[in-house]
Amino acid sequence: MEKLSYKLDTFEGPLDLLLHLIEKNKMSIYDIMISELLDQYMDHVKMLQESDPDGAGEFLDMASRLIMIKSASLLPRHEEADEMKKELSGQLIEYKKCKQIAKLLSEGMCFDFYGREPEKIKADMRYKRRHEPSYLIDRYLAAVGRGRAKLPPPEEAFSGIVKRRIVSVSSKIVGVMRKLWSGKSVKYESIYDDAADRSELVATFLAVLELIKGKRVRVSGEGSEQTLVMIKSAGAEEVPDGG
Amino acid sequence: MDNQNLKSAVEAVLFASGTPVEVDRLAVALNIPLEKAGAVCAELAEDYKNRGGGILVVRLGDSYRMCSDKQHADVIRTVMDIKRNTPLSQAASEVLAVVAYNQPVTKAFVEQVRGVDCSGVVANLIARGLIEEKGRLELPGRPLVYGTTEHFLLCFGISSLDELPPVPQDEENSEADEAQTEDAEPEGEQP
Amino acid sequence: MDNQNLKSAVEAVLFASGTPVEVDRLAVALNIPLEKAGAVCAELAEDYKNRGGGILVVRLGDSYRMCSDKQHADVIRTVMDIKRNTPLSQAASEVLAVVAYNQPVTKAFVEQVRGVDCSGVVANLIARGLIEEKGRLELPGRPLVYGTTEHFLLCFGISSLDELPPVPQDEENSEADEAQTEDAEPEGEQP
Repeated sequence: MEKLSYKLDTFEGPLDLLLHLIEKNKMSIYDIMISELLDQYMDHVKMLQESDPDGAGEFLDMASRLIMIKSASLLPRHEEADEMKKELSGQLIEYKKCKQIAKLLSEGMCFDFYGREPEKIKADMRYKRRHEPSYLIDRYLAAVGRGRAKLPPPEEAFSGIVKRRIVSVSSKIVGVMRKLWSGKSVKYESIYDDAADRSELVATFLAVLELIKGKRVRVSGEGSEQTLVMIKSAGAEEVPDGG
Repeated sequence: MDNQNLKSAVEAVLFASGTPVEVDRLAVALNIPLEKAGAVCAELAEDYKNRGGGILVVRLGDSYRMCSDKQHADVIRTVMDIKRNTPLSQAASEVLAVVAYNQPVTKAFVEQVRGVDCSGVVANLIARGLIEEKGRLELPGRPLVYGTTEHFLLCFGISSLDELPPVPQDEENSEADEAQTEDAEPEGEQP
Repeated sequence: MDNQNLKSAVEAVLFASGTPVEVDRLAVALNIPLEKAGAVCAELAEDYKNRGGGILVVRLGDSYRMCSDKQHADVIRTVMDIKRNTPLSQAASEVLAVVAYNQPVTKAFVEQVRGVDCSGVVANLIARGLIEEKGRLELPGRPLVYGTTEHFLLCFGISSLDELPPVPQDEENSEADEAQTEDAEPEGEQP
C-alpha cells in the first residue's frame, strides 16, 4: 500500500494528519465519515508510536476524541455527536486556512535584507526615567505569576541537563507507616498532603497499594471518608520509629 | 533647515541607528511637524529607490529603516563571513501565520488552531526577530500575547499589516450548505 | 558585473559592515582585480561627497568605511536621547524585576520564569545601564550571570538593594488557595 511512502515528519500534528486523510479520501470537511477516518488515523498513529513514542501524545488525544465521536454517533439520539463533529470541522477549516496562509507567507519571506549595527556615537543611553520601587513588585508578580510565585532555585534553570528526580516507593512506604504508627485511623487523602510533586504523589500511591497488598494497612469507608488503619501484626516492628 | 538638509539629517539618523526609527522621534529631534517628517522620509525612500544603489530606505509601520538591497546578500555574506538564514520550517510559518492574522494572540490560541504544542517554535520566531511580546492579557495567569515585528514586515516586503494578503476563502464553502459556519468564524476579514 | 553593479555591491557591503572593510576582501568577494576594487571604492567615495547627503564613504589606509556626516551628530544624538527616555517595555520591566529580585541570575533562569526567550531584552537593559554582567556560574557552559547596576538604584530612588520592597509573602504559601491569593493582593504597599 501507499503507506510506505508516508513520512512521519510530514505532519505537523493531528489536524494536519486528519486533513491529509480527508483529502486522500475525497471527503468533505463539512461531512466527515468518522468510522472510515478513525481506522486510517489509528494506522498512522500506530506507526508513529513505533518510531517516535514521545511525539505520539498529541495524536493520541485526537484519537480518543475521534473514538468519542464515533461512539456518541452510535447512540439513538446523536445530537452530541453532531455537535462534536461540527466542532472538529470548524477546527479543521481553521487549520486549513492557517496552512494556506503559512504557505503564502513562507513563499513571500526573504531573509536577504541586512541592517547594520548602530554607529558607536558617544551618546548616554542610560535610562532616564524614575520609578517607585513598588513598580518592581508589580512587574515581578506579572512575570512570575500570582499563585505560582514559587520560583525554582537557580540550579533548576538547567533542568534540561539535570535529570528528573526519582522518588522511591520504599521511602514512601516508610513515610506512610510513620503516619499510621500511632494506631489511629488516618484520612486516606491526608496521606498525600506532603507530596510536593507528581513523582511523590505517584510513589505515595504505589506505597499504599504495596501496604494493602502486604496486609499492613486496611482501607475502610467510602469516598472522601475513606480512612487508613495500620494492621498491627508480626513484622511491623521493622518499621522505623516515628519521631 | 531646508528640505535637502532635512533629508540629509534623516539619512544620517537612519544610517547611524541601524534599527527602525519612528517618524515621531525624527519629528521631535528635527523640530518639525509629524506630517513634514513623514513626507521627508517618504521622499528619501523614493530617492533611494530611484537611485538603484545597494541600499534601500523602507517604511515599516510607523518607522523607517535603512537596509541593504537583497540582490547583494551573497556578497555581504561573503565579506562579513555570515551564514545564509535558513528558510522557515512548516511549523514556524504556520505559527507565524496564526500570529500575523490574529495578533495580539496568546500561545494557547496558536496551539488550539494548530492542535500541537508550539513553545519551541515561538521561541525560535522570537529569536529570529519575526514576532515579539506585546504585553499580557488581563486574564487568570496573565498570559503573554505576541504580535509580528517590523522586521517581519521587512522580510515579507510590506510596509504595514494592512498589506497582508487576504485570508484565502474556502472553496468548499460555496457548495456546502453550512455557509453559516464560515460567517460565524470569530476572526474574519476585519481590517 | 558592470561598473554600476559593482558600485552598488560595494555600497551594500560598506553599509552592512559596521567596521572598515579592506579593499582586498572586497576584491575577493566580488571576484575582481584589486586595482579594480580600489577604483570602484574611490569612485563611490567621490559620488557620496558630491551628493552632499547625510552619509559619507571615507578611505582609511587600505580600507573603506561608511559613516554618518559629522554635521548631523546633534540630531543623531537627540534621536538616541529620545529613545533612552521611552518607558521600559512590558518585557523589559519584567526581566528587570526578575533580575533585581534573584540576582545574580542567568539568562536561562529568567527565560524559565517567563517562559520566553529574552536575549534582546537583556541586551536592551544592559544598553540602558540598568543591569550588567556579574561574572559566570561554575556550571556546565559557564553561563554569564546578571545583576542590577548602581544606575538602577538611582532610577528607583533607593540607595541599596536591601531597600527593595519585599515580595508579598502570601504569594509563596497560599498556592493551593487561589481565591485567598486574589483577596490578599497587596500591590506592594507594605513598608
